Amino acid sequence: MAVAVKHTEDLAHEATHPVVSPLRKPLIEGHKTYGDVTTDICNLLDRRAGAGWWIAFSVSFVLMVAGIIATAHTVSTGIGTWGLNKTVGWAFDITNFVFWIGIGHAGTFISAILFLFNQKWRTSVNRSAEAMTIIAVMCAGIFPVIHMGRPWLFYWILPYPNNRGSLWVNFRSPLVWDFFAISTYFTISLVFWYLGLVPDLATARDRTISKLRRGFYKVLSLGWNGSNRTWSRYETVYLVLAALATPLVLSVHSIVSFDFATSLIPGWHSTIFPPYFVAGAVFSGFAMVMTLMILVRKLMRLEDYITVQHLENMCKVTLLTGSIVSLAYLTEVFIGFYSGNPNEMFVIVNRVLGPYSWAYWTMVTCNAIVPQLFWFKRVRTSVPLIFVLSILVNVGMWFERFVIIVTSLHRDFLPSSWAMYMPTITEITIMLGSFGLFFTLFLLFLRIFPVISMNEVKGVLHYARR
Amino acid sequence: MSLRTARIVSLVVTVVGAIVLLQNATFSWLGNQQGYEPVQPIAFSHKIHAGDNQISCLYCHSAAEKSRVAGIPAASVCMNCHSQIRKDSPEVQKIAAALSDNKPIQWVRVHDLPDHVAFNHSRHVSAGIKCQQCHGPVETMERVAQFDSLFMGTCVSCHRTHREVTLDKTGKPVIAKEATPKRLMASTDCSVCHH
Amino acid sequence: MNGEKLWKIFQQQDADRDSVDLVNIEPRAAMSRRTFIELIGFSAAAAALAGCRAPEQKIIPFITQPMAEFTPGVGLFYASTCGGCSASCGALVKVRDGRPIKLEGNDLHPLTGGGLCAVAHAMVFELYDSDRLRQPMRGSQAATWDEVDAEIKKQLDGIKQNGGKVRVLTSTITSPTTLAVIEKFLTQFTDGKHITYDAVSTAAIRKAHLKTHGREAIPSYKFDAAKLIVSFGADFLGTWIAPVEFTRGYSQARNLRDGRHEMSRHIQFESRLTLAGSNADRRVKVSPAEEIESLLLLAKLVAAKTGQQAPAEIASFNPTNLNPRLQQVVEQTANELVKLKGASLVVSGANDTDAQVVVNFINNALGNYGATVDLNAPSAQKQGDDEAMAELVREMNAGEVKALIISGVNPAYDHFARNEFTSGFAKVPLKISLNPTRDETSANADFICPQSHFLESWNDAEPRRGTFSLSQPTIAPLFQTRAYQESLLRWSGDERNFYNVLREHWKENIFAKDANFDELWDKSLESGAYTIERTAAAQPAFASSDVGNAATRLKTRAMTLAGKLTVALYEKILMRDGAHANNPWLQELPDPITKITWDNYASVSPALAEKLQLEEGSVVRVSNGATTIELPAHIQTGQHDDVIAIAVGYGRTHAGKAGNNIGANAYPFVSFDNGTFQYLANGASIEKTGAKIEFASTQRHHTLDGRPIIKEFTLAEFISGHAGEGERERQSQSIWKDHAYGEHKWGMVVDLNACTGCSACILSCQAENNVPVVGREEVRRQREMHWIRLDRYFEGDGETTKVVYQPVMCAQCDNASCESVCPVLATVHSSEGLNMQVYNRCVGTRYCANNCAYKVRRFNWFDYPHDDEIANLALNPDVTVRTRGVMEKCTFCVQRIEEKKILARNEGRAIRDGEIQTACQQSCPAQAITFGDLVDQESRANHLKHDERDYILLPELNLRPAISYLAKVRNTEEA
Amino acid sequence: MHAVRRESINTRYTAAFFKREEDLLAAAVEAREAGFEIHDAYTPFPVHGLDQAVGLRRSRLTWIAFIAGSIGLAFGLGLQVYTSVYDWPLNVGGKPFNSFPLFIPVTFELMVLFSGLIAIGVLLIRNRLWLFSKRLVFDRVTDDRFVLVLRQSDASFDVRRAMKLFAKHGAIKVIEGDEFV
Repeated sequence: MAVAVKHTEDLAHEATHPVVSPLRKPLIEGHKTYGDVTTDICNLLDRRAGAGWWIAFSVSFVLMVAGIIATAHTVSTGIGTWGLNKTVGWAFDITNFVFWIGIGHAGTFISAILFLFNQKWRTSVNRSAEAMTIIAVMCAGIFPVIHMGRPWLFYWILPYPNNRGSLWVNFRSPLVWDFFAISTYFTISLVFWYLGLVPDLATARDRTISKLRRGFYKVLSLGWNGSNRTWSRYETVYLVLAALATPLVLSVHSIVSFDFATSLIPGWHSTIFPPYFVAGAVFSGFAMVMTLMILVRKLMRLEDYITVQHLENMCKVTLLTGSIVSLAYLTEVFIGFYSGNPNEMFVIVNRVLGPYSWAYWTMVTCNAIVPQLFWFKRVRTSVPLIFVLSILVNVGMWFERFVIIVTSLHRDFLPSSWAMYMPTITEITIMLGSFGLFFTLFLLFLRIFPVISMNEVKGVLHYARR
Repeated sequence: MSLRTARIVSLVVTVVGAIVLLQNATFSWLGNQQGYEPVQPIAFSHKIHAGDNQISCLYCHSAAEKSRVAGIPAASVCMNCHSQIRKDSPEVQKIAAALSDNKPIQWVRVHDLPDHVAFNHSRHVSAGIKCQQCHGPVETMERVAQFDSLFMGTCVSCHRTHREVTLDKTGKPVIAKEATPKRLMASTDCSVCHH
Repeated sequence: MNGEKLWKIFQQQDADRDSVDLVNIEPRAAMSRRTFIELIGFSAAAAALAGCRAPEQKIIPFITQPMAEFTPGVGLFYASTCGGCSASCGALVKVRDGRPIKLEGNDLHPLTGGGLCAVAHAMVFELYDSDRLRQPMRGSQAATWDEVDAEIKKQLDGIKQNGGKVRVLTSTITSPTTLAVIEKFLTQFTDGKHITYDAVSTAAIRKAHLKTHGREAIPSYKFDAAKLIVSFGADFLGTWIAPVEFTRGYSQARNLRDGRHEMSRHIQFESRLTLAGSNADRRVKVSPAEEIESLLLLAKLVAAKTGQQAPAEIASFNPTNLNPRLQQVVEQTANELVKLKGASLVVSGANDTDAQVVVNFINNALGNYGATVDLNAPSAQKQGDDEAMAELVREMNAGEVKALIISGVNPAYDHFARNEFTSGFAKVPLKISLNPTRDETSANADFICPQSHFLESWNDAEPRRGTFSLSQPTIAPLFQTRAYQESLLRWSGDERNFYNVLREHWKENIFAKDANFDELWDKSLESGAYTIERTAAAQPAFASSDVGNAATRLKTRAMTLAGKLTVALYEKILMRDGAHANNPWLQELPDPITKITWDNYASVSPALAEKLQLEEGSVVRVSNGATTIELPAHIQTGQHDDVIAIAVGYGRTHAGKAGNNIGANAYPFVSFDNGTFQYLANGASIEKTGAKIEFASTQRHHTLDGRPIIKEFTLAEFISGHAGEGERERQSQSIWKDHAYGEHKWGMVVDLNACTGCSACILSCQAENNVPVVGREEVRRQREMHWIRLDRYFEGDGETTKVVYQPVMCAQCDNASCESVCPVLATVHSSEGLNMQVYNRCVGTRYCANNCAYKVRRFNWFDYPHDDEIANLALNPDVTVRTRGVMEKCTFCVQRIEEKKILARNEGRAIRDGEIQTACQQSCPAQAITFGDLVDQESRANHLKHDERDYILLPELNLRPAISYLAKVRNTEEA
Repeated sequence: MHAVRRESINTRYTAAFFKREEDLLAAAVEAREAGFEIHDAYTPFPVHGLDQAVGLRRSRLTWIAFIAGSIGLAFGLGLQVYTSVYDWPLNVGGKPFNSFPLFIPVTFELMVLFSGLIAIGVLLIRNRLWLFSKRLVFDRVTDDRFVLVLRQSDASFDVRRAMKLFAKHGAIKVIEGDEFV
């Protein structure tokens, strides 16, 4: 077949790889060769950033700085700068925490679970999805620390020998579980991501023209030389990590859900929380991945690599998880009444009709109704639509956490201490700041690291071609 | 094994060892006043009074039996003896002066527990704990220095062992082998000291 | 700190270098073992630390050993008398290291027993109020005592020569010695007079008894002896005459503990919801007009049924404003009263002589005099003479008064015609104020001779004839102040100090001549009280001559009131007449009925609110023509539509930094009519201004919504044993072995039937546990810090509003949900069943508070100010002052538990039951709270835990709280 | 490269460059059959079947990960039981000192952490991958070239045969040298 070819010496190569599969479309479009892949991805690193990137970056950077200032204010003045009160002890802080942890899950899901299920399409998105995970977990990790009354003593939740004879920590507390779960999750995701990065860093090292970058990549690529011995051990470990990350990602959000499920507050004390939260996490995570990927393929002109087919697949996952979440909502309501427990019933009624019903209905609309549009292929394949819907889903998922936390707390057992919660500017700024941090770091990632896992893409380059 | 491996192993061993050995030091140096030995306005020697002259601690620190604090004797208490003995000593003169022009002596506090710790002297004294267990061999000190770190660990370890405590000749506390009767059982409830 | 002498040795060794300091921060033991790894690890940090070493602390011992019983660090209790109001309750003052830190009830006091009210607890804070004057003032210049004494004496001598009126204006004084001193002072002058003025007066009772019994006195009311109490708007549990004493008697007569199965019955006719009314078995909502007519109708019916011949005006009375239902209610009440002749009690809160005359008539007809009403032991707790006050204002304006000495009164603020007063005051050539602060009146005085706080001075009191109590100084005056009696003595040329005068007065007039004075004196000082046994005398005869006219006037009064909007002024339980407005503890104490702090407001009924489209907090303009004030509206269920209730005591302008400009001053609504101050202003109008504020209220939801939080029975149900029915879930299943408790297991029982909602426990707790005041804004944000919450729920429709109170503090659950979620073990369970909160370990995740079913945990949102050095003297040294970012909560007063445990152990004995009393329990006037050791089978608490009314809150959660409640019982059926 | 260090200095290597992984695979298979000693192969991405082709044993890292995980599990459980049952037992919310079910989450997390980190650590150590490693990298081998390296184990090594074999499988370039450092 006649194609525009770059290296003449690749002609033969092309000829021997005609498109033969009648069923499957190639994952990567544009008849790329190995060399093209390298060139496309590595050039992104050397090319100067476009206007789009700079705008996005400065906006997020400003937000981040604002967040830092608001946080400093909180730490120096006291949690009183937030809108919390004697009845509602958690609100924006833990909402943001759970939200960001949830976002993180998609990355691990794509890199680990889809890997185990041998989903080849993951290769174009897993690198940035994992980066997103790590950054999201960073954002999440901030909140449990700064929500403390005395954040400078946060290290007290570590079990270390001390001169208090030794006074340890309460391993029965879900907050301690959180600490272990999240630090483990962060560490494993980080090394997993980095491990996947090493061969590509080597490629970048051998390609880049800037001295500075070469030095940087040289150090980080750990002297990778593509030896087959290394490759074979590398793949083993990669598999092991994937196998570890899979239960890990499930455990992390289950444990986060234990913060609520193990308590006695009606609306929190619920056994469906772990699966409910995990589904929700993957749901919101994929929505965020789609948002980012659409941005990335525009910003970085990677339409050939991150194809509409990729997006469509993710839409399907979103649709599935979204439906699971909706089922959870229904179950919650059903159990609320089926339990016969007056307090449970009250919480449900209060959520649906109470002073915070606006939040509840935002949540239902964005999480239960909106994703149902993904049943239609036209929606699944229209990039602008996906972009809007994916953002809506994240709005909804943020409100889900808000509803769970605030509506359960503000009216619990004794009517005498019922109260209302309204956020202060400080809290809102801190939340925006966490988004600022997230995008700042992600945009930096786009500039510094190969956005797409070249070695993996090369591995599937001939998919549906041979 | 190769030299490199040896290095790695040794380093690990050193670090772990250091942490284990110096656990106390590693986690306790902040705000530790152990060994604090301030100069006092009057060069009062516990060695002379409690050591050489065998004056009981409780003669001057009489509150220790009845109160949470041990109390610092009023200048008048000093004069009970010093109105006769060594009237001419310059240090005693200072006390006399304090009495005459009614200016209290401002001692520098040596043992100072944080405000969130409620230590009760009377309970420990009447339980038969020797002053020296926490304050060290004061009767040998020319100028009083903080003997123990007085960290929570110190209290807890003793409260845990529920044992009679005696002092050897060097004034070091010795915990008896066998448990003592109930009257000496100590509680490790937080609220015993923190309220 | 100045390191020089401290680190000399090392400086000699080598000049500078932070490592020098490092050496000393390191523990000795570690130094020897220090390895090079550690060194590089720490020297950097140590350098940073060199700055923040613990600062040098000084210890300053006494010069000479003080009196024998004094031991540093040990609390001592001195019997004394509360000076918070004129009720003069017996009190114990806890003194720690020479400073009074708390008032407690004196259980040896014959009238108040161990009880104290909220105001009394706040008095300690007042002692350390830095807004008190620090020395005498000449106008607005500081002066010395000698100067002011000299000048004042000079001017007084002038008056002595030239003659002229000298007036001493004081609030009610129950101290016989002081009265003698004032007497002595006034005898120097040709025309000297002592005028007693109460901002909130009950003069009508005295005048009425002068008319009906020929004695101008307030009788003593025996609420403990009464089987049936009928009150016409008298808030005898909250503010009326002697609330603590009455509450004690009331709750004794209604005590159902220990197998008692009978309780007194209480019927309240009232137009606004009072504390007494909220506790009534039957509460009849009436308009002011209806109140008067019901009283008259009651008089008529009682007279008829008792065969007592009544004046025609009463016998022929036919109500015009009473609907049939109300008439029937009055009828039933009359029947009940007659059934309980001689064991019933009728009181009225109206300061209207006519009403009181009719009340006397009824009580007389029922033969209650001598039984529940006693004129032979009259109360001296309210002596205000409204007429005399009016006369004084006239005299002053006429320029007749040459010298005016005021003490404990503030007419420039609380007199209804304050402009008249101030204009007259300005005309007085010699104006001396003995008030402790530069308040509204003192501000215009020529001399302010600040009196010492009652905790700084000697005094005595005779709240009821024959019952004496002493108060003794518990600290030397903090400032250059002087007991006002002493000032008067000086100006009478008497150089004795008041202490000697006091002793002599007691020697001469109080103790029996032959008695051994010193022995008696010491005994009285120790117990705080001394009573003279009286031989029972007949009550003075009743003269019905005035009843007729009174009835006639009442009828017309009812006519004028009928159907009109009326402003009903009242005292709040916490703010009372406003004298203590500068006390933040009182300002932040939620009103038991409305739960609003830091404000007064115009209470309106829901119907009226609807008519005017008012919401909670929308600002209204209330006016009766003469007076107009703007206040936020509070919608109060159970209040009559014809009434706008406004609390006096707010709107101070010279109270101090805490009390200025809070709320609006409602005193101008008072009027002087028929010889007494009238606290009902009729013909009022109310309109919406459009503005709206948010109240700083501590409870935002007021109904139970059918939740089984409060258990309530009728007396009949209780007697027939229904109370015992239902759950005993506390022995519920557990999937694991419970922890065994050792020597002790502390527990508490709260009797909801005894609790009247007086809120004394809240302030007692606040004083004991250094609970911070957070201010109006923070309370608005629902961040009040009180460790005890007094939950108040309304039941029933607007017609028959029922109110229940429930004190909620940490229940010290065995299966505490807060403990298992704390990551750092800052809250764990003690071997004695306490749920311990370790402030210094807390990192402030607030998870425990979220997971607390009772929501009793309080978080330190900020560093609450402790920068007022004087105010800090009120802090209890046995309780840690919490820092920002940590959680706190009720500890069952663990510091008291430890204190007594140590005492018992040192004495080698077991702790006696009742030896440990929590702060809230100690001074509860109703003795609703019982604390004790549940391991001890004989303990009172254990005993009550097996009471049939005993139940726990939220049993379904299996938290196993150590606090349980005794169900409320209402004596609903007619006796 | 330690392989190099262990060999005597005069060992020589022959490296053939291919453009397509199939060629590399075929060449590798045939080279082994022909009795050549395959030193190693270098590829831009893991080529399936190459392990068998060059005759590589299956990695034992899975076992290491398993053992590491077990250690983590033991450590986690041990830490919690020791601190909350033996060292300082505290009554927390009336729960037993040994609240085993509540210890599971932390135990699990530590298991995963140990397993993962140790597995990676071993991988890096075994492959001598470290920050400042200076190792030769064949031209374009991280891009789109596939390299097969034979070791000239003894004198019997026949360069001409090797070249022929490479050419047959479309090698585009062959280089030769001593330890390529």
